[in-house]
Amino acid sequence: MSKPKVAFYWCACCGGCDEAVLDLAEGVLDVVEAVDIVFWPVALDFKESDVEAMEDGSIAVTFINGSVRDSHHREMAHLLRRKSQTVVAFGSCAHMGGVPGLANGFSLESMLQAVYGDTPPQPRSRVNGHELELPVLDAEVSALDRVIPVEYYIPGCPPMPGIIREALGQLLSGSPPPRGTVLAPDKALCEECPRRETKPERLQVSEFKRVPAVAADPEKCLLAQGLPCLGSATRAGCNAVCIEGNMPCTGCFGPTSRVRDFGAKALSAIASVADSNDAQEIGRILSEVADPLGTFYRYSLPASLMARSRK
Amino acid sequence: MTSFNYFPGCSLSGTGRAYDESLRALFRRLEIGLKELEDWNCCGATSYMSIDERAAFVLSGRNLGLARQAGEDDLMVPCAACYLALRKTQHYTGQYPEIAGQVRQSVEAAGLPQGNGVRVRHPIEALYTEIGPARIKKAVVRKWEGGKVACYYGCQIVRPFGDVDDPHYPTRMDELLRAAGIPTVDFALKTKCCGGSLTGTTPEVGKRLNYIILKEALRKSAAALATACPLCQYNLDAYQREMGGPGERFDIPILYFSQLLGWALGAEPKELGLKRQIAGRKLVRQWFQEQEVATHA
Amino acid sequence: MPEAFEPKIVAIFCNWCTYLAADLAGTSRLKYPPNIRVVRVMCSGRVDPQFVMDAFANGADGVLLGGCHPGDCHYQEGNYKCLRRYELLRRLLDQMGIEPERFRLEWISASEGERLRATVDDMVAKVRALGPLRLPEEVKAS
Amino acid sequence: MDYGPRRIIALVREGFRREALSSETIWLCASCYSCAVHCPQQIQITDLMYSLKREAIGSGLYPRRFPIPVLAQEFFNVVRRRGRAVEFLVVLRMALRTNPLVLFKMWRSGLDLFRTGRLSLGAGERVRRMPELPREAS
Amino acid sequence: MPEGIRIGVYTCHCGTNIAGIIDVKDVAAYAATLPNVVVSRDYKYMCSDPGQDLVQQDIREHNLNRIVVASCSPHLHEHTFRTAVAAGGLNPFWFQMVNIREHASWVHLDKAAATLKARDLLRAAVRRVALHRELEKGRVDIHPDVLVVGGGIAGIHAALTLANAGKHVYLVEREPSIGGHMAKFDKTFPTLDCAACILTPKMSSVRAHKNITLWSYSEVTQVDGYVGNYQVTVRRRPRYIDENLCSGCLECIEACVYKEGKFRDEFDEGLSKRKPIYIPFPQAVPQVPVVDPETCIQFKSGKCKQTCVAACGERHAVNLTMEEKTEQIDVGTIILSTGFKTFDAHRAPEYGYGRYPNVYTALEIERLVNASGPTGGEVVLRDGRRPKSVGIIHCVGSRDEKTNRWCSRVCCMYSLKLAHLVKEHTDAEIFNFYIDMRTPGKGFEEFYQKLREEGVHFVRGRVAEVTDWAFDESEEGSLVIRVEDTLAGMVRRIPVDMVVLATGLEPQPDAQEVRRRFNLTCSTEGFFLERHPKLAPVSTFTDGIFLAGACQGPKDIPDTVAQAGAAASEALALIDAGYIETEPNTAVVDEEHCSGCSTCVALCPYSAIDFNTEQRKASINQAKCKGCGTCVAACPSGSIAQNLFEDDEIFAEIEGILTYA
Repeated sequence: MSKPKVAFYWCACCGGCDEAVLDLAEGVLDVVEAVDIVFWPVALDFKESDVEAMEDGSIAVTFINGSVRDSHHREMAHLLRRKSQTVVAFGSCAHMGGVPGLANGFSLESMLQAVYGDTPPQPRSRVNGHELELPVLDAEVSALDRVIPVEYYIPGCPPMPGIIREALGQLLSGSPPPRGTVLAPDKALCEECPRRETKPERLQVSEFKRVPAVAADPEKCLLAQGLPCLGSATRAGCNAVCIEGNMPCTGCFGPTSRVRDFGAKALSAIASVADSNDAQEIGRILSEVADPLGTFYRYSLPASLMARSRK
Repeated sequence: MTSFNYFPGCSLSGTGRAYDESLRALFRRLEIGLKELEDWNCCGATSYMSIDERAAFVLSGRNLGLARQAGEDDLMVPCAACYLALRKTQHYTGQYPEIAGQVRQSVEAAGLPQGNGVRVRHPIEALYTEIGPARIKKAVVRKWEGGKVACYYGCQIVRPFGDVDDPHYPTRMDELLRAAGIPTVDFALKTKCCGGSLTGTTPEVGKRLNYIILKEALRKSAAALATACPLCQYNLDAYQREMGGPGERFDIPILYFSQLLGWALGAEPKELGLKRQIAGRKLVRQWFQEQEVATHA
Repeated sequence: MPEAFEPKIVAIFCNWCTYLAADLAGTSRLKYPPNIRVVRVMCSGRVDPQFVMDAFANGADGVLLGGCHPGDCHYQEGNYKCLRRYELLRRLLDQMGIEPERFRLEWISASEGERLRATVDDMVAKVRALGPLRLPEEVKAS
Repeated sequence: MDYGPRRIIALVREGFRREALSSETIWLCASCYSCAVHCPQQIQITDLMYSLKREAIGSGLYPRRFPIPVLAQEFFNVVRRRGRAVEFLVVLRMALRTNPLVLFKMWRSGLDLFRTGRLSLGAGERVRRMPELPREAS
Repeated sequence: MPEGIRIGVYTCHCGTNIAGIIDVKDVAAYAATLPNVVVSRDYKYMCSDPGQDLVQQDIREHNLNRIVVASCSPHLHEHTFRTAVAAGGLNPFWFQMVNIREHASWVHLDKAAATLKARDLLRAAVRRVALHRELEKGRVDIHPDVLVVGGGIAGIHAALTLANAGKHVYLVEREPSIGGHMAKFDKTFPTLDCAACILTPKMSSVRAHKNITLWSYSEVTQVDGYVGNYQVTVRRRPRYIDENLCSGCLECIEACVYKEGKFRDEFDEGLSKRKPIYIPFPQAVPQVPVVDPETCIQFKSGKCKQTCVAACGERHAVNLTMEEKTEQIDVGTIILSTGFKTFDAHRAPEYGYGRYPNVYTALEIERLVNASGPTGGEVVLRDGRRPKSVGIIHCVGSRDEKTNRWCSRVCCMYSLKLAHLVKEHTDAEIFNFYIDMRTPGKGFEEFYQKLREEGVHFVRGRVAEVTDWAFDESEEGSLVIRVEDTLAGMVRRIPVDMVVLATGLEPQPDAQEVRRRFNLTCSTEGFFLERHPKLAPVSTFTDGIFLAGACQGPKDIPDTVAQAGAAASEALALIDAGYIETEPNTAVVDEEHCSGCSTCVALCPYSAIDFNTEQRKASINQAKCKGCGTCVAACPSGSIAQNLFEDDEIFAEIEGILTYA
């Protein structure tokens, strides 16, 4: 019998997610062994036309990484949706909008202005005799499931090899998990944090610090040290790699299934531990939590309840 | 506080001249400057309110604007009617946006800043809070040998819009004078109305009111009255001769508190406009004649 | 924007102070604009920032949180916890381009029906002046 | 006083406009504000009297030869023209409009004032930038 | 959204209270169109029996499993309808109430807008109720002991009622003796029976009662716990005389080095002097003197002969080194009867109190007419003269926007009483000056009638001022009362020898701290707020704490005693039931998903959250949890839920409000 067909695609992304697949190292071979990769722009030489030529629904699973930023991303998303039985949002950008999603904190105009000044890119132009057409930028960045229906999510920026292997296993197994599942443990990171034992039972912070400003104690709970670590609000599954690197969790795995808006919930958690009942003092303590939007919605603004700022 | 904006008002260049002169002298002694507002206008007194409310507020609006323009946060206003008019304007502009609008308009039209924030102050309140009886006591250089004084606050400075003192039973003028070594008598009518302009319009009513005040002061064995309002002083002073029943003749000095304080603090009698007294001239001459000014180390 | 824009304001009131103040305003027959809809929670400490986001995302033009005065919380300190979250949340909302007038936390005790009326009057007026909070249609939470 | 202030307020409440406006009481109010600081309901009685005075003049219901409203009007006129009040002028004009004889009654105090230099005849007593003041009665 | 939801919606007219502004027909019709709604009706009075039957019928006939009632505030009738729903065979919490009266019809004038608002609120409730789960009320046992705070007539009566019912009562009084204001009175209106004769027996039975622990000269400093289980801390100030050893012979007072009283006697309102060691009044309970360290030589200089100690001799009851004690007690219910304070007459300067020696407050006169008072019942001026004329000014510090807006309710009557007593003692001519004469009580109006027959003058008018300004000889040396006689229509000057100010009643100066200590609310004027002015007049918003007497608002003695009885029986009802049902709105940890981040632990004001350091899981002690939901809002992984206030329920409500349907 023929091996299940699998496709990989990237929208607005940094390439890290494709790297992550390669990070499977020799594991990749198992994948190649198990499946038949029919489309993977970063690695194999197929063209869009090849995909269009395929029969609808002929691809078993398509992994799309990156957020949806322009008209071409949309076209490809719809195209691949048509051709695939299962679509998996791969990595934080596809899952929640990701870092590119921070663009939703600004208006498109202001960003084009900032980047191109008075010479914004022309959708159509002629370059030595050739008619060039550029994709049109969307008004804002979208998570994949706001554009096409998505069966599963593999979180992470980028997803860890372990997570990917686990996910592939589940998907190709006879009994796939229910639609809409995020393929990672449904608990918060503290669960698997190497420093969990050092976390005080009564957690209250009277001084928040910024990461570059301090040399964090490599043994103790980072939040207890006043670094706004979002591990308590973030889905587990990454084996706390950032914590291992003595860096606070920034939430790339997104919320658990019981939380609707990652940023709002993480904000609530951090604000709640500010150790004061005095308005001024509270203000002072929390003033050290810089750029709330960037801090709490680093990966999830487009997937948040409000999805974008009004600016 | 080294200098105030100063709004004398119309009366102080007429019947109330002595008030103006003695205040300036007093504040010179205290080394506090009084900067008279340039081109100030009438406060509208009570009459304007009776004719045209808007115009009345606008008049005060301009004076407040002038004060704001002249710098300084505080505006010294000795005349009771002016003090009340300005305070009242601030009060109502604060409460009623409509009035505020009218005032703002005309003040803008005049190219002046808005004066809502200006702190309108009466000399008694200012002396009491900025200098205080204790410092007055220290500054005394003349010993008072005249008689006891009944402090007559009059009505408008202690009433709803001001913050001079308690509206029913003020004591600050008494405290200031006593600190200056001038004995005062407790006097239940200290805030009873002198009738204001009634002396001119309906003399029988006006004089009656003043008569009652004088009589009670005498009953409390006061030898003189101290006032803080040009109109009170004028009524009690100029009409004194015409008051009282048959065989009843008064001749009591009606002084401004500023004349008494100024004198005790060493101002020259001639600076204090004492020659402008109508009633009790003999006593005034006797009390205020030249006296060695103690120089304190 | 329609000729007469009527803002919709979601109010989340604590059961013991501000909700009762609203009851008192009622029993005292005080009048205030009908633009406000009250959601009752036991304590302002129950207010999850997600609720605020949800309200704005679903078309609220303003969100008013009401709790007991500092020191008066029926649950001792819940209102302080609310204050902590409010402090950070208002900064976040500011970054999201939501004017401060649209998101308020007020301490209103059970006896302050009049204060409640005044607060609603004031907030409705200010939000009406700001106009509708139009979040881009396509991203309105579905 | 034909009616006490409380009765004036009653008249207004009950809508007896004419009685209220033509009464002398409202004019006898010298605005000492004593009532205002006593009233347990904090009613600004003085300002109420002011509004009645304006109403009375506006509707011509005020007692004609009663000097007080006349004084008010003359004061108003003088200030409107000069920007400042000149006591002497105001009193003079009032007297002429009501009962010139009172001027004779006044000669004595007039003389006193003159002797003590308290009688200003208004030389130079005027505002320079008149346009900044309210012109017409509104 | 759970399956098989069948909702019944009921919109109440509340007569015209709601229907007058809100188009209830429209609202009901609209509700019928909402998802899962099977029945939607409007009815005149949903809270009435037929209204409740309607719900129960529908539950049976249309087998409904969720109920929404749109009527008044849940604070008024949520309980009523839950009970009805339960009687209909459903879980009482499959119910949601919509407040369209207090929050809509009563506060809005625009009918269309109010109706639209009602629609929105109803839609929200329908969405919400669909998610309601089956819940059970909790139970808390009630500790049978009771704490009564304040030993005035209210506290005394409440304490005795409870004690006679066999409950143990702790009666805590701040002053050295119980008795409160009533102990200062001579007679009581309108019956004129002597206050002492009716009060002192009650006081001594308090002392004698085996079920009452009386702690005078003591204050409650801390209250922890909740209904049924309050832990109370009481601070007992040292009175320097051991209550257990003292025989009440009072010889120590005799023996004091001060032969005469020298210091302001608080009980006599400063009209007499007491020694540093004293007993407030002869019938004081406990019958034990107290030493005032402020004035006692031993405390000031340490150089006193301590004759008091000597006088006590072998008993050694006098102990000048006694220290402050704190007691810890457990009680199930608390009655607050902390009373009132009288208005400070200095705040009405126009009446010259403190300036004119012959201006008195009513309470001072109470002492003067009192046979056991400073003058032995002689009503005399400070200079010893007997007044020939007395003016009594009503409403001093009452019905006045500048001081207190409320009517103090007792002043008219006690002024009449004092008028009678002073006349009786002095035969002086008496003038009462009143704004309105308020005599709404049994025998009150008759008493007023009697006084008029006795020839007391009643002048209707609020006094402008009291002055010593004498207009002529006739007024020399007397106080002149200036007032507009509004009935005769003239301004009067009435010279009198003595002026009595009928000062009003105010909340205790420390009412705010007490309120916080007991977790209560105050009404605008600062008196403690009852749970409902009509239906729960002695209850508070804190279960198990009740109010008695003037701490809840000005009251006369009969009303105070009645309220004290009511408070006592409310407490008894709880105690005899043995337990109280509690709202099931507690928070619960989904332990499987708890990541042990411990964010919640420190947030709980009741330390109801246990943290298992081995499994690193939080769990919530259901008995301790009060259901505020603070931990729920904080839980970063959404692993804590609050019953009745689950995230999804609140989201549903918010979205329901905002969805334009």
